[in-house]
Amino acid sequence: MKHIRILRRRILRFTVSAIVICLLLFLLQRLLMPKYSVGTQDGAMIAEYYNDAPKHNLVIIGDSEMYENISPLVLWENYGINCYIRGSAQQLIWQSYYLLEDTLRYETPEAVIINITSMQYGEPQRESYNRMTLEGMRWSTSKVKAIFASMTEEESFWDYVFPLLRYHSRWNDLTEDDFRLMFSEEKVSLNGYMMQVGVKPAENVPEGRPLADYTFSDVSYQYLDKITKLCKEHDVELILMKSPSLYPYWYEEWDAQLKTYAAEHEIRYLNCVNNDEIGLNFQTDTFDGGLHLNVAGAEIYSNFLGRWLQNEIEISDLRDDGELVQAWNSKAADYEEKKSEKYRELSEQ
Amino acid sequence: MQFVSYSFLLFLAVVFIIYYLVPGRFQWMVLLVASYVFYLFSGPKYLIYIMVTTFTTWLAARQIDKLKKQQADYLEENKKTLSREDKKSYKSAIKKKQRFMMLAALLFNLGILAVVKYTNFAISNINAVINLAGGQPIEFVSLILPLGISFYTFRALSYLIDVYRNTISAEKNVFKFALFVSFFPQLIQGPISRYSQLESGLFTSHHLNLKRVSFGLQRILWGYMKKMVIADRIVVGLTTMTADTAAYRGAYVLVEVFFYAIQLYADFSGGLDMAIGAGQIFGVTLPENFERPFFSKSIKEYWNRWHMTMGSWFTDYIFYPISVCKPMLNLSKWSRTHLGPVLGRRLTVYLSSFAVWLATGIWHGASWNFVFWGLSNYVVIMISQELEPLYRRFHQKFNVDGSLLYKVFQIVRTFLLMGFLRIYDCFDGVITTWRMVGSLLTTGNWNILWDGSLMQIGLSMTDYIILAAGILLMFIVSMSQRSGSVREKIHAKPYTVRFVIWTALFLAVLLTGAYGIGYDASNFIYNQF
Amino acid sequence: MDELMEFLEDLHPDIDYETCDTLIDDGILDSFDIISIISEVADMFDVTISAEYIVPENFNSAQALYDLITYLEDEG
Amino acid sequence: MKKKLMSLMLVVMVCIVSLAACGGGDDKGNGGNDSQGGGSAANNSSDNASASGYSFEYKGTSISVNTDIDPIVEKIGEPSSKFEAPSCAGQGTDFIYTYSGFEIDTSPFENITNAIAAIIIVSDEVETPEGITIGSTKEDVEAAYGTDYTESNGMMTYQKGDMKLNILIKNNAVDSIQYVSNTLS
Repeated sequence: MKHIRILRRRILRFTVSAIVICLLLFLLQRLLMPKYSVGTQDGAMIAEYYNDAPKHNLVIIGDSEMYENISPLVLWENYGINCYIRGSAQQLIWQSYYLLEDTLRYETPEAVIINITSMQYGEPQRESYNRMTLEGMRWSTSKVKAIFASMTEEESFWDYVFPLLRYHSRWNDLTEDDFRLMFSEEKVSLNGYMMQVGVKPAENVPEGRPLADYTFSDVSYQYLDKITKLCKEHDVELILMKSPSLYPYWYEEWDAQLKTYAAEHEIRYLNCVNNDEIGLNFQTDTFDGGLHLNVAGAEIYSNFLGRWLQNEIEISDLRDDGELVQAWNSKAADYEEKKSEKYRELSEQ
Repeated sequence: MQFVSYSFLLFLAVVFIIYYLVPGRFQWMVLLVASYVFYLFSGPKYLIYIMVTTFTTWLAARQIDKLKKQQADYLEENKKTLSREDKKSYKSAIKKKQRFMMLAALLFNLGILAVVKYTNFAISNINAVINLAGGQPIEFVSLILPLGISFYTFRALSYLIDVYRNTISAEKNVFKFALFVSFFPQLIQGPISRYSQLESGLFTSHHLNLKRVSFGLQRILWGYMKKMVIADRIVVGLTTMTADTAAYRGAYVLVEVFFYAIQLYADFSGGLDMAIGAGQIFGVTLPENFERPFFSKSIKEYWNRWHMTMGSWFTDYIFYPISVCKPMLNLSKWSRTHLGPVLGRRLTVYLSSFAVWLATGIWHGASWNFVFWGLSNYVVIMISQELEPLYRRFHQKFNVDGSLLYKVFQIVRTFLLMGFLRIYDCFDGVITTWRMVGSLLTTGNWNILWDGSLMQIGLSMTDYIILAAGILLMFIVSMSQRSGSVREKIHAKPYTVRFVIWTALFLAVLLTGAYGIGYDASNFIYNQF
Repeated sequence: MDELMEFLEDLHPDIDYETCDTLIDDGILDSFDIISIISEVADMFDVTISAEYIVPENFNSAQALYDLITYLEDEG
Repeated sequence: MKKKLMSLMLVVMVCIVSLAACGGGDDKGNGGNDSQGGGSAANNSSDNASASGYSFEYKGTSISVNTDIDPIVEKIGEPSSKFEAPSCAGQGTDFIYTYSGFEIDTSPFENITNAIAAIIIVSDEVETPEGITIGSTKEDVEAAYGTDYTESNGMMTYQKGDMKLNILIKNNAVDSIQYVSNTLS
């Protein structure tokens, strides 16, 4: 009898200890993980996707050429397209693929736009970018596969499973925000769009230097094939797109490869580089000298894109869905508020 | 596989579970397989070396043992008929055969070690001579240096010699012997255990003993703390300084002495803590390798407390055999009659010690730096040996013996002396080292110690605070250790107190450890020996 | 035995060799002392103590050392 | 018997050692003169400086990849234009400095804010210290830099130190000359 009591006591003690340690570790992890919404916002959007109702008829996947250049509000207000941008800094083509896989677990949109700027990268670029893309994803086989495909040599899978191991030394840089946002981050984007309002005219944009080999790497093609196949399987209209930007240089040789690829696979490829139809003015419509668009440029480009989608793939107009209308009304208000706030900040500088 | 890696922790967990699930008589096999898997992770190419060393020493020891048995049988059978002389000559014939077996295996394995470790050192020296003569230099050869080769070779050889000396009997099962040579906690950086120390631990069955296992884990955690919090942090500053000998001279050299002493101790003894802790988890008691070496009052004492398993190896297998071999004894006799009792008594000791320190130097690395370092130790020890009577007289006259202040003085003196000797490791050559130590006197930049220059070497204020806290903790633990096991003392405390102590240490390592991206997961210093 | 004792006393005058049986374990004799003893013994008794006999048990007390010497005299 | 055993052992040893010799090469730092074995993690600085790559020269100033551009600008003057390309998400900024005849690309690298990642010669206003410029023939290039290069799609690549010299040949004439860092691009 006494024996059992001691045993029970020990088990209880052990359980309580284990719980206390796990709790401590959990709290520390929440505290030490970087808070993207107040820091590098480019890492916040991937996670925000899961908070938006999965009723999008267009999902855009890609890097900053997507999430800084396209305004979903314009697509909604003028064309009735309910769109979400799953964007992250320097997103690689295999990350785009796994994000597509991930998205299809929640919804099946009419069309998917993939930014193919990343076709030029055949290997992981930088750990910090991997973090921004992968950390926001919910756990699934897609995330696991994305991690293994993306890791640089110095990285470890366990650092993704337990981010505490990665950020253990951040206690030195903690701010008030880290405590405030421990359990819930602030919303930073509008359906994945990150608004920029500054203006920096494009000047002296350099030409690309000649390369030895313009062929995209096998890995890039492999994942492009996978994207194409997945879209066919789910009966999703796939559009490969190159955003209108002046730099980094988009080589004709690259363009030609994608034209060939699109023709062979009967998918659409929309190259917006130097497309006069759009009506962009790189003296006023860019905030960083021709790399990305500011909000004025994004709205112009989004109008072009909306028209194109209507004409080319006859994307449906969802403005008769009451719930969506309501949701977008409040988003529109946020958008305008943010816009005026940002312009005010800009004029104050 | 590094001890500081996720894969090692995972590996340890898996081996642990299997080890305590299988029946006792299979446990050693689990360890053998685990050890080879562990070594395989370090590089498949290495395996052949350790297998060859294992097999050759095992075989030679078996032969020696058989001869031993043959002799015993023969003497027993012919007990009545043999004269004393007959017995003697029979014995010496057997001994001769045994010696041949022993020497063959010994030279063979030392030969492998010498070739893989010292070929390029030899070539570079030959080239230096060739250069003088204006000839064509020899190209360096590209050899692989199997991980931990010095450690496992020494372990295997101690077994061989012990069998030859008849202090242990040979292991019949080659696989069991293979486990002794390759037991993974001690595979890459020691301790250099003896067969007699490990035999019972390795080959008997062990039940899961919670106290022992948690003590083992605690020891590992303590090792991680030394290695990750202290050594891997301080090494950043050390590397910055030693990489640029032009910019960091003078007073910086003194800082380097301190940094390197701390880093070396924390790194090496931390690694040994992990090894011994891992052994303990499996019920295998590995010999201790350190006994608070920085509390030593003389260099000689220091060497009895630092890297103890290596020291005792050199004493048992080099110092004694050389000292008591026939020619040495003859020399000793001759010198005592011809050179007088003072020098006479010392000559043999000096010669054998010279051999030991030369070997110690070379063992540490294939470069002149290490040779000089080893011999510097030799010189210092011999000088202090000679000064001993002087000291004694001084002590008696001023009655300082036993006073705390004097003890502290001795400890600081030993620490500084050892620190300066060790600094050979940090620079690219013997001359550079001397120049750097010399700059301490000529540069006169003492203001760098307080004007904030030390914040520019890759360590921030936070780093210094953590280092200070870590070193203080190490010091407190060492002090407490003098009166018995610290883990036992903590174990005697109530559960909540224990829980708080160990959780705090765990979190401290987790949060302040220098690991992961941004820190170079640096190797243990002693890996490549 | 007396000769041996005399030599040992000479080595460490402050030790009582009659009673002490922890000469090695307590670190009273170090490796240098042991070498001195062995070379002295070689002279006195014409006995070579080879390396295999240098274990703590044989050097922990004067008696043990003497026993070792007698054993080796018999064997050798 | 003894001799046989000895020679057998010798043979085995030679085999093992030769095995070691083949195995070498790809084991970083394990071969040879590993004074590092000794010790110190502190001792790994020496071999970096080994082979330095090709340098470009302008107004008597030598310009090499992997070095800081600021002191060079002080010597050769401000560029005719400077293009700023911030990396995504505040991960540092790349710059392109344009001078007449050539341009210099920079990236942040360790503690250098603007380390030279590439030097690109675009016109025959300038030539390399070895005398090659836009319009030189492939033979000129081989005469100046030797034949130890790899070629792919008309791009001749000379590897040297931590950089490569890329020379693009079109219609048997040099079309572009690029000094490119291996670590920084």
